[in-house]
Amino acid sequence: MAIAPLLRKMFMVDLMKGLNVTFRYQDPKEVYTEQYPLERPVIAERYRGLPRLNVNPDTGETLCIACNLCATACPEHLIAVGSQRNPVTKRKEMTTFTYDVSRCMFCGLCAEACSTDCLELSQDFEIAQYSRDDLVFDRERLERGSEPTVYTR
Amino acid sequence: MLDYITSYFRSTVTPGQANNQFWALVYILIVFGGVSMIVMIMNWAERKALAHMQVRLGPMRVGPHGLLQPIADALKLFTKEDIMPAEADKPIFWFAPVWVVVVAFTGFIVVPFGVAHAVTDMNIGLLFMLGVSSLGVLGIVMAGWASNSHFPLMGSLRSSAQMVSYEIAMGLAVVSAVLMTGFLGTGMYGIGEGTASGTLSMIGIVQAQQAQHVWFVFKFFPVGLVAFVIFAIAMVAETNRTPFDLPEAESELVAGFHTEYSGLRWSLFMLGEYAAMVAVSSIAITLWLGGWMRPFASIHGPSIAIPFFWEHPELGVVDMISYLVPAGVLFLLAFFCFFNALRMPKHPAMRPQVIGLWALGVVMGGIGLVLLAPPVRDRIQDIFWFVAKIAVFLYLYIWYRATFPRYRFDQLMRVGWKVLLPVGLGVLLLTGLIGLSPELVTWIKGVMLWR
Amino acid sequence: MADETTPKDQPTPPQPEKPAETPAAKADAAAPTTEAKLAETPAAKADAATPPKPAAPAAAAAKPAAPAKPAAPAKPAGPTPQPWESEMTTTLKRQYGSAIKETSTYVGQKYMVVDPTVVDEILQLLRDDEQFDYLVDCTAVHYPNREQQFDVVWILYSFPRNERIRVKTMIKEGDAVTSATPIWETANWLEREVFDMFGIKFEGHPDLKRILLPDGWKGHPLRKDYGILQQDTEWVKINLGIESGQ
Amino acid sequence: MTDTSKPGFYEDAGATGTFLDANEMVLNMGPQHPSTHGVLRVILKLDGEKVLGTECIIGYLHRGVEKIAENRTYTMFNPYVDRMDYVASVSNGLGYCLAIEKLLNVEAPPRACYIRVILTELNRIASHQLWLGTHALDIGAMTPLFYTFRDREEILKIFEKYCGARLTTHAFRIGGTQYETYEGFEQDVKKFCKFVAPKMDEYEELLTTNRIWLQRTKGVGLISAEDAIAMGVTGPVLRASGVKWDLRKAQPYSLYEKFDFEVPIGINGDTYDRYLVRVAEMRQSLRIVEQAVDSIPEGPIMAKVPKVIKPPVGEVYVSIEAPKGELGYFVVSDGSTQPYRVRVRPPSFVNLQALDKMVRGALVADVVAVIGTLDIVLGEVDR
Repeated sequence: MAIAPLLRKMFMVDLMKGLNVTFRYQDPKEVYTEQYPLERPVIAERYRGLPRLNVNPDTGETLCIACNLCATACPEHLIAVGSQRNPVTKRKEMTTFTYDVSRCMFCGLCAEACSTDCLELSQDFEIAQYSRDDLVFDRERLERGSEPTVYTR
Repeated sequence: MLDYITSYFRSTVTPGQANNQFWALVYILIVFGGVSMIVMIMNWAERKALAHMQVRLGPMRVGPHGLLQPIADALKLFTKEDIMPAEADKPIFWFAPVWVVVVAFTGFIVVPFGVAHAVTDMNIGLLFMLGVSSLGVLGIVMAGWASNSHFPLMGSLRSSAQMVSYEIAMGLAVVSAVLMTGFLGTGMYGIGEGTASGTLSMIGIVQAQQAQHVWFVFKFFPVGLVAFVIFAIAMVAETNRTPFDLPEAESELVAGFHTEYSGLRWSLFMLGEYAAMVAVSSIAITLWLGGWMRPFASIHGPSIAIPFFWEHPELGVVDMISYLVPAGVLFLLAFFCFFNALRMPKHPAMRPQVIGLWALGVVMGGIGLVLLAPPVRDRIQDIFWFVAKIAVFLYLYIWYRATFPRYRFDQLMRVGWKVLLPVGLGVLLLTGLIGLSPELVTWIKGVMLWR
Repeated sequence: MADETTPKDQPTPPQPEKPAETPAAKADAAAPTTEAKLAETPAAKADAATPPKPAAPAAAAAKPAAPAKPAAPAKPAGPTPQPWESEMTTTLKRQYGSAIKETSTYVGQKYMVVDPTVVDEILQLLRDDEQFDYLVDCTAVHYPNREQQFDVVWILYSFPRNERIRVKTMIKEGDAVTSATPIWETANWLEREVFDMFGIKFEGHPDLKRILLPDGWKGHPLRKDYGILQQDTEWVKINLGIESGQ
Repeated sequence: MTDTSKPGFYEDAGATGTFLDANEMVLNMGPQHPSTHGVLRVILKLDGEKVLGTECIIGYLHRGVEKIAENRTYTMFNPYVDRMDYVASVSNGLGYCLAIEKLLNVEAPPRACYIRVILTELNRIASHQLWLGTHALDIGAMTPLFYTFRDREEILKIFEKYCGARLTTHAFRIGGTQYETYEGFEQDVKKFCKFVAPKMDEYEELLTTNRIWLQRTKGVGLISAEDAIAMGVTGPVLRASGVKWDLRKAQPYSLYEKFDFEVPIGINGDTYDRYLVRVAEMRQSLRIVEQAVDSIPEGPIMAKVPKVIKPPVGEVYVSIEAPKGELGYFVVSDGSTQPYRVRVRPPSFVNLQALDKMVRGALVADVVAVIGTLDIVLGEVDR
């Protein structure tokens, strides 16, 4: 038997190597934890989070043209667009918009289908609610968009 | 009555030896409280150290840096619903955790935190300690059996097999150390004049190391070291800690013998386990690491005298410095508190925590100042060094836990029986041979002359 | 969960009708061309156009001379199954004759349609003599409007040849197929899954029981007559103690 | 549920013929168990600690993905495949897109292929990292888990930046990819490669030579090459048995033939070899990623695919080398907008079948190690 492996085994070099790694990592600089409510995570620009209906920032009118593409594209069929033809402009106008976030899997197909960039998945990821009903978003809630959680003591 | 109480102040032996029941009781309470305190601190330290080794932060919210986490957990466990399985063997199920805790704490009767700082000193102290600490397995087997469930049963069976096999290796290593107490003479290879009989008294063992001017871990180098390593491995196995945590192997047996336990009962198991860790660590410290002695206890340096502060003509400057270490450590802790308080996140929600940390720092500093006072300082020395050594051991436990995978049952047995046991026997034999070498030499000479 | 938030029904047509248009309607258009091409397998073609049978323009690609029937307007012609002749197929055909109903390739993927009576022999032969040592998958497809309702498909791969073929057979409802478990151990669970999902029995399977669904479940979900929202409400009620959510 | 207490549930119930023989114990592991990786339920028949036989009960996570597919259009079904093997969702998506592309007879443009390769290989690293962490945790080493998760996080960040989701990415579309690379994608990927290579050494330092790790993994869960092939086992499990077979080499897809990488293989087919193979695969994946990101071509990212996907009638089987093994999609089209049948050939499902063979005669602790080493994801097993 070769002497070097025997010695290595006797002095537990293999175990020491592991101990060394864990010891080194005690440096507080290595800590990877994000203290979440205190430190906000960086959310990517393309993040697919809470849905939002965009409004025209100048006029406050919705951008939705009630084309129903999002509802058609949705694999879970969780979008329902109610529309009405405006007798004056002869255009379809969105009246109601329901989005059931509880069933949403955030695939982004609806936002891709939207022809006016109205429906969009925003960067808001804090969508926990106390009941399932609260997760069925209506038009008003969707237009309000992201509501960052405020933590109070 | 008062005389009875105060008479002990003049005594230099343990209350048990002084036959002073009152102080024995006080000591018991102090030891119980102290060990519980250590367990709590260990609980916090384990989480923090483990977390940092695993690039995490660990508890951060309950108190500054999670310092109050053990208390919060204890509260949680006390108030949790106490579940007893319907099919459990109820008396035994109830008794098992109590047994584990009682046994774990009983051993501390003979642990010498200082020359006079033990509840009592038995002439068979070591034997008592080993015997009591190995009784803990009984509680585990009871728990596993009484749960009437497969996972606990397997855990407890593993536990009993494991403890029995590691007891033997442990015993051999211990006997080697006990033999060393009999070989007088000083220094690493100081081979004594004559074969004084050794001692099993815990205080006696430390005193032997004091007299021989060597920690037994270095005696007959490397025999003592090997014996110590055997004990160090066996004691990890004995306390069911990683990498020998098979009885509670989380990933295989869910939680092993305490799968069915919850709330207070479960916390008793934890308390027992951690207390047992402290107990076996103190055996190791007593036997090999010089007990309450500070490192390099035989070096005193030139003698020095500072009025009102240092009036020990028999002790030197090195002693003085070492006497300042306890206070220094507390000042260091206080400094860490202040430093971390400054580094805490600047957030209104963190304000109470920052204040708490400052307060803790102040308390630490205050204790440090108290420890500087000569009467306190002189009396706290032994305890401080002993506890410091325990802390090192506990850190090792945490460190192992962070690093090592778990042995498999058969491999564990193999390590116990095929590695530790033969090595232990060899060490025992070597200790005897080296220790008796003068006699052997004379004997051989005699034999040859007689021819 | 109830669907009250999406009152609009999904745009998909009701399930069972869907496959109806495919095989029955289009088979006639495509059959003659294949017939001319593959003299061996006229019978198989005529009654059921299981093998990937493109719409009419595809036939044109297969046989340029044939009068192309304009079908779906402006739709690019899809690929068609091409006959596949090789040493292996000729050996097999010589040995089994008309039991090998078709050997073709479709977009470069080889497959053969065989008679259910000889399928186990052919699988055995493919493994032993032709080195198809790895059963990739065993699955089934349900065609409710066909007389032989089920396609059972074995996908084989050969490590030495780096080649993949599919063996297909068509069986009637209630018919059993011989299990491939003695040939490839991996067939065990795969066949159990086919049994679970389609109710196709495999003769000689060591332990043919449901695998993904609970044992007492009624119905076989991947059959076309098992709707997507349908579930075994009775089972749910007994075992989970809740009213079915659907 | 299976009634396991029925006499004769196990074929070899012992010499006495009664099920409750005094020497045997039936241990129900899971579905709630720390190391069955989800909701796998394994019923072990034990003689002391020795395993006499196992019975896997699966289906607790069955969602009927194949049935859903028949009721969704081709495009709509794409996000669902991410939910099968949720730790390697990019690979799932790639396999599905390739299958439909084959059915449509289109090919993704080179740039899309390169993006696909980069993401898939990153996903392979992420999947293996998750495997390594959990596998080590099963064997008792808790620390590698945190290191691997930390490093996996960097991959997930790249995913998040690229396609907006971390786990169930839905990154690819039929015909290419939906998203153009974001600003700084290449730098991010390169930075990651630089960052993770030394970290892999660290995992190895903790485990590869550690005697306890060696004892726990060497000779455990042995499966020979013949058995592995007969069991249909694929991926690293097959390669660890010494079969040099990787679909990326054997039948290259998505321009894998352009990249230079090796297929690591093991010798013994034990848990340790599987560990080594996977660690080596991570490094090879890094190599591929580095090559791909260096030579990523310009061009379109989407082939010409109609808005409404209506493949011609036909059926195809397309498989890719997912991190767990061969992931195949058998798609039957009837010419409509919805697939007539989508069959997923899940590597985990087939690999799990080998569990019984691998643990017979081993100890309970080995069962955990073998479940870990098979690298199953219950989402994919049950679908």
